[in-house]
Amino acid sequence: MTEPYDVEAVRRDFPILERTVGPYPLTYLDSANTSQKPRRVVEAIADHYLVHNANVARAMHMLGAEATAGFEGARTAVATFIGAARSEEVVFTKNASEALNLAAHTLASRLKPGDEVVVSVMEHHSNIVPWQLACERTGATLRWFDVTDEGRLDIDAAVRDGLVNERTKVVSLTWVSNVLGTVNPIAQVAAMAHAVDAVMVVDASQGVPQLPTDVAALGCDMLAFTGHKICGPTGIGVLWGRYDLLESLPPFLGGGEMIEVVRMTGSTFAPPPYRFEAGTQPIAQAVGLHEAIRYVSELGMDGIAAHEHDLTAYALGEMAKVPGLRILGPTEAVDRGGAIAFTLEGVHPHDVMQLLDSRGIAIRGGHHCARPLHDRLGVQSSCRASVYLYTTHEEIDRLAEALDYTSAFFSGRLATTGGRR
Amino acid sequence: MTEPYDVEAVRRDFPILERTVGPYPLTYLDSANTSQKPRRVVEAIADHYLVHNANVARAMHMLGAEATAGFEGARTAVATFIGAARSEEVVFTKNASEALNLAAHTLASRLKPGDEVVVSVMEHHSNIVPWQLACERTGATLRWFDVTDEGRLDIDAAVRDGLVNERTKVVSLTWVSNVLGTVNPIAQVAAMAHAVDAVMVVDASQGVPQLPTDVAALGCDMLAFTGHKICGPTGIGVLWGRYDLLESLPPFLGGGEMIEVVRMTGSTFAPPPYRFEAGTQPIAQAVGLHEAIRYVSELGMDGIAAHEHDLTAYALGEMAKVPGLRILGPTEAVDRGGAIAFTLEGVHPHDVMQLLDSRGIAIRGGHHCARPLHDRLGVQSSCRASVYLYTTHEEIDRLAEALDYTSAFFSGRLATTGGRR
Amino acid sequence: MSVEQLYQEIILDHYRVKRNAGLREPYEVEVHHVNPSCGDELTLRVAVADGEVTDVSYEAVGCSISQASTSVMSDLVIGGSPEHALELHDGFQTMIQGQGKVSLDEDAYGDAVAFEGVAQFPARVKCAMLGWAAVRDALLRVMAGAKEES
Amino acid sequence: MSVEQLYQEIILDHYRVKRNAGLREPYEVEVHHVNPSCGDELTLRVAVADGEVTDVSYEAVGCSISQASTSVMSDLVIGGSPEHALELHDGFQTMIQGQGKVSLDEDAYGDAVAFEGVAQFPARVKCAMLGWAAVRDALLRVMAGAKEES
Ligand SMILES: Cc1ncc(COP(=O)(O)O)c(C=O)c1O
Ligand SMILES: Cc1ncc(COP(=O)(O)O)c(C=O)c1O
Repeated sequence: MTEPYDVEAVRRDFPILERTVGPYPLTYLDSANTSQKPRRVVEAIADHYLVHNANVARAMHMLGAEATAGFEGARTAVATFIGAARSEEVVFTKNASEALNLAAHTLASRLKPGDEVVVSVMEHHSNIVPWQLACERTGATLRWFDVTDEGRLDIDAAVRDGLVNERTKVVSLTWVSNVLGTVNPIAQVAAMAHAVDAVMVVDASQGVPQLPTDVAALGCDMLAFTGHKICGPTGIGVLWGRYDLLESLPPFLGGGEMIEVVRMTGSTFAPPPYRFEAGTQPIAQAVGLHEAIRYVSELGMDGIAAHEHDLTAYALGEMAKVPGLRILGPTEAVDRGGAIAFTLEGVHPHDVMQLLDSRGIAIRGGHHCARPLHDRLGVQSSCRASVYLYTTHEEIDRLAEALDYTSAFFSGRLATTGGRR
Repeated sequence: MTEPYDVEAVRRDFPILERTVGPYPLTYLDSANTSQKPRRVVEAIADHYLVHNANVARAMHMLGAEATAGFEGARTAVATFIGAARSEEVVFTKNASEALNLAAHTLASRLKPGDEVVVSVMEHHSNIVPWQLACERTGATLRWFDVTDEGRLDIDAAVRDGLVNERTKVVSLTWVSNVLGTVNPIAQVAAMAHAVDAVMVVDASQGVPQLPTDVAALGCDMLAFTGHKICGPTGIGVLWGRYDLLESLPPFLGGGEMIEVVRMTGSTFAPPPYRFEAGTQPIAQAVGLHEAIRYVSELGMDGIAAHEHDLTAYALGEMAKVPGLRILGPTEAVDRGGAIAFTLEGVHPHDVMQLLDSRGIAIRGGHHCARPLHDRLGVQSSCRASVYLYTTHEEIDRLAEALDYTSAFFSGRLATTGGRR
Repeated sequence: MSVEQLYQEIILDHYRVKRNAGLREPYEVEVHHVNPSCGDELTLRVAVADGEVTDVSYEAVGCSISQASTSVMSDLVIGGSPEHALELHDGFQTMIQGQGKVSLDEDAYGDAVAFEGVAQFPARVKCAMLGWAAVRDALLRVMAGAKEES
Repeated sequence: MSVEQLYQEIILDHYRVKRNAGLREPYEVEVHHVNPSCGDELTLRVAVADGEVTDVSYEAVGCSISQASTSVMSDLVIGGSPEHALELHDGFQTMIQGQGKVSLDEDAYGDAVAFEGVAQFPARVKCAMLGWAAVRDALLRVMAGAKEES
């Protein structure tokens, strides 16, 4: 970053941040759940619909050509953004979950009883359930990395137990945990996977929005992320895959333009990426994602990462001061993303959320689609505050203060009406 | 319709229709491919992103509640619009293709060798390939209805051949053909299917946008359609299913909120519709679809159907006058939707499209994702003009005149420069 | 609607000191209910003898609303007939889904009236219903003559 | 770019009267290419003897651009060496994908120069390439020593 990161300027791009909740300003700390959208992304989508809308590929007329240029331009932009070798390696999906299901479903064509698939206990359900379904269908076995008590991937235990071995066909791991914030050593695990000829899949849903991404440096074979967490629209996700790998895989969903020749007696299929894109694609959403990528690229992913790192360190410090607050995951901002899960003694996450919401602070409570991780950590659910490129230090202060208040409210230290609101 | 249908007023809602191509006004006759969007749909999407954006279900804070109300409100609106018994029967997907894949994939859990699945030769690839894949996986057999030379479903032949019989487990049929325009007798075929306890699936991608829809009157068990053909956004589709049927089916894609309890050793799944909705849903797209449904409902589906019928009859008449033009499908506007496929003697559809495009007229050329139907009709590809609620008689006149010109251009009756442009 | 109206003192009291908590013998039916969106879990037992609900006992992990609601429910249900309990369930459900437009009969519902504020918070409706849904399920099983665990 | 510049008279002439059309014997390799987005299909045969392409014959269903391009290609390729044909392919491909920024050497390309207008119509690039891609495929197979059908 050459210029200092100007978060106030950034915030002006997000009209929703001007909202208030009663007398309080909106404090949006739920960006790991979904990010807010800058005005220009919303305008790009509107412009597409009102000026260039048509179906793609199928249409040769002027609007069709414009819409196709918009859609395929987005593909090229995504490829460049994540360091893909060619744009045909970028498959559009509806979200990261579909991308991971696509990976699991097509890679399952290579699985048989005795084979093993390795995930980790810190995965989002979207990187667990598809592999469970694939293993169920094929008779392969699902195994997983454990985490240390600090919430890091337990590589030592994995090595000791021979977790990744000659039976391993796929390793699928999250880059950044959506609960613990942990940044996993993807290149190292990819090397373990490749040493036994396994395919390395990365769930980058929390990684791509927060960190500069280079699929070659990560050393993976497939990578999934989702548009709505990186200032883009809902309804679009991405599966990147090495071209030669994609080329070797069977189709996933059928229909529309994913075919070569359809006969009633059988069909043949188009080359990647089209083979995996059944039906009318999320065209306007691709255009919106393209604009989101332009937006974060102009801010600079390095600057965004530095801003988040700074905020995360500050938040970890301030939250540690709240009585009864326990942070799940690394308590230092080292190899750590901007999601901070925590529990507040004696107060259920629902109640924390509700109290915070009454002061305009939006966080998430529950198991954040990572129930096995909560089981492993011995908590039934947790709260999670998560920052993004528009978050300020002042918002962290408001969070810490409101957590103090919440703790007091439920412990009876405050009258239920009144108190230091 | 009490008021006369005011197409000029309707057109003012669609800014894109004011575009020009060189000296010509845009004449958009490719609505069966995708419809244009009224301004208010685009504004509803923008408003959602800029004012109410959050993830749904998972978030309890103010924005989360607003976004959830928007998303679930859309579900209720869809249910009402198609006459569903309850909103939990409405599953959101990314498009009609995913909806049909969902149906095929989950119903495949009941298929075994010897079982039969019945489609028709007039289906869109999206209602063929998913069933081919399901049959391949399960060993079931795919069979199909033929069409008569006029392009009607050949029910007589089907009855004669015992097409639907005690081995039939699923019948999946398009309501309105996207090529021939044919409106199929769904209730009659559903009765045939139910007589042998088969599940009746309807591809209503071309039906719901054009005709008032009542799933009970259609007598089907599942019905699929897509948002972008009914003035809604890309990136959203719908699968409606009878609740008791949906409840009996296994999940499709895994991850996110489709679960009940996830353990590393196995998971249980949520009730419908959530069981089938993996990952972050097309939230803004649902809000946009809701607004689209409001829009067409305010115009009145009866009025829209009457307008289309009127235009189709007019177009069939005008096009019949073009030398060398052959209409595929019914030549009378009886049980017929607004898609008119045709060939022009001696001129390839690509060339027709290109010539028409140079005069601002957007039609589609190719096999319209219905290659088996083209095989059956003995043509390699065709052109298709399709009307919608904003189409005018004058646009049909322009089409007919441009087709005359095209025919002359390629037969050498015109000098390649000049002529009666 | 402020959060203080949601968290009535009665609710916080029940949350801090839960009535009838802990699993007890004897019982006819035990049920296990889950709220998947937040992971709340409830194991609940009912004992019925001579047309009377003689005990409701439970173990729960959950938020203040769900725990307090279960506590209040247990007080209301114990000592009445199963049919009366089902009626109470239906009335409570109608109120809680009524978006603030339905109120409860204070004589019949006692402390449960404090939950009328919850109806204004759609996201919390499931929390308030968890215990009621479980007791309904358990009683229906008893009435169907089944002695089973699920 | 007007449509009349796309449909040069030369292109329409080749479309109306195709050179070297119809499948002929003898041949070394036959290939079948498809453009899935429009369904255009091309079966093409090449005969090579003593380092010379002695025949290119084909049967095609397709638009004016694809048919004329195949016709022009066959005239250019017959009588030259396979290597020369591959060079012509590469030059033509560079031009047609060049969005109007690349032009062809008129001496080497003859009638094919008329396709420069197609480069302005991205949707038609695949049409113009169909025959060229097929002949390249076929010649590479001949050069790899394979006598096969595909
Ligand atoms: C009859 C029919 N079925 C299915 C589809 C597929 O819809 P989508 O492309 O939105 O998945 C279409 C349109 O493309 C269609 O016309
Ligand atoms: C780590 C991780 N993986 C996968 C997902 C799923 O993304 P989506 O809901 O967009 O499919 C999420 C977010 O919800 C996530 O945080």
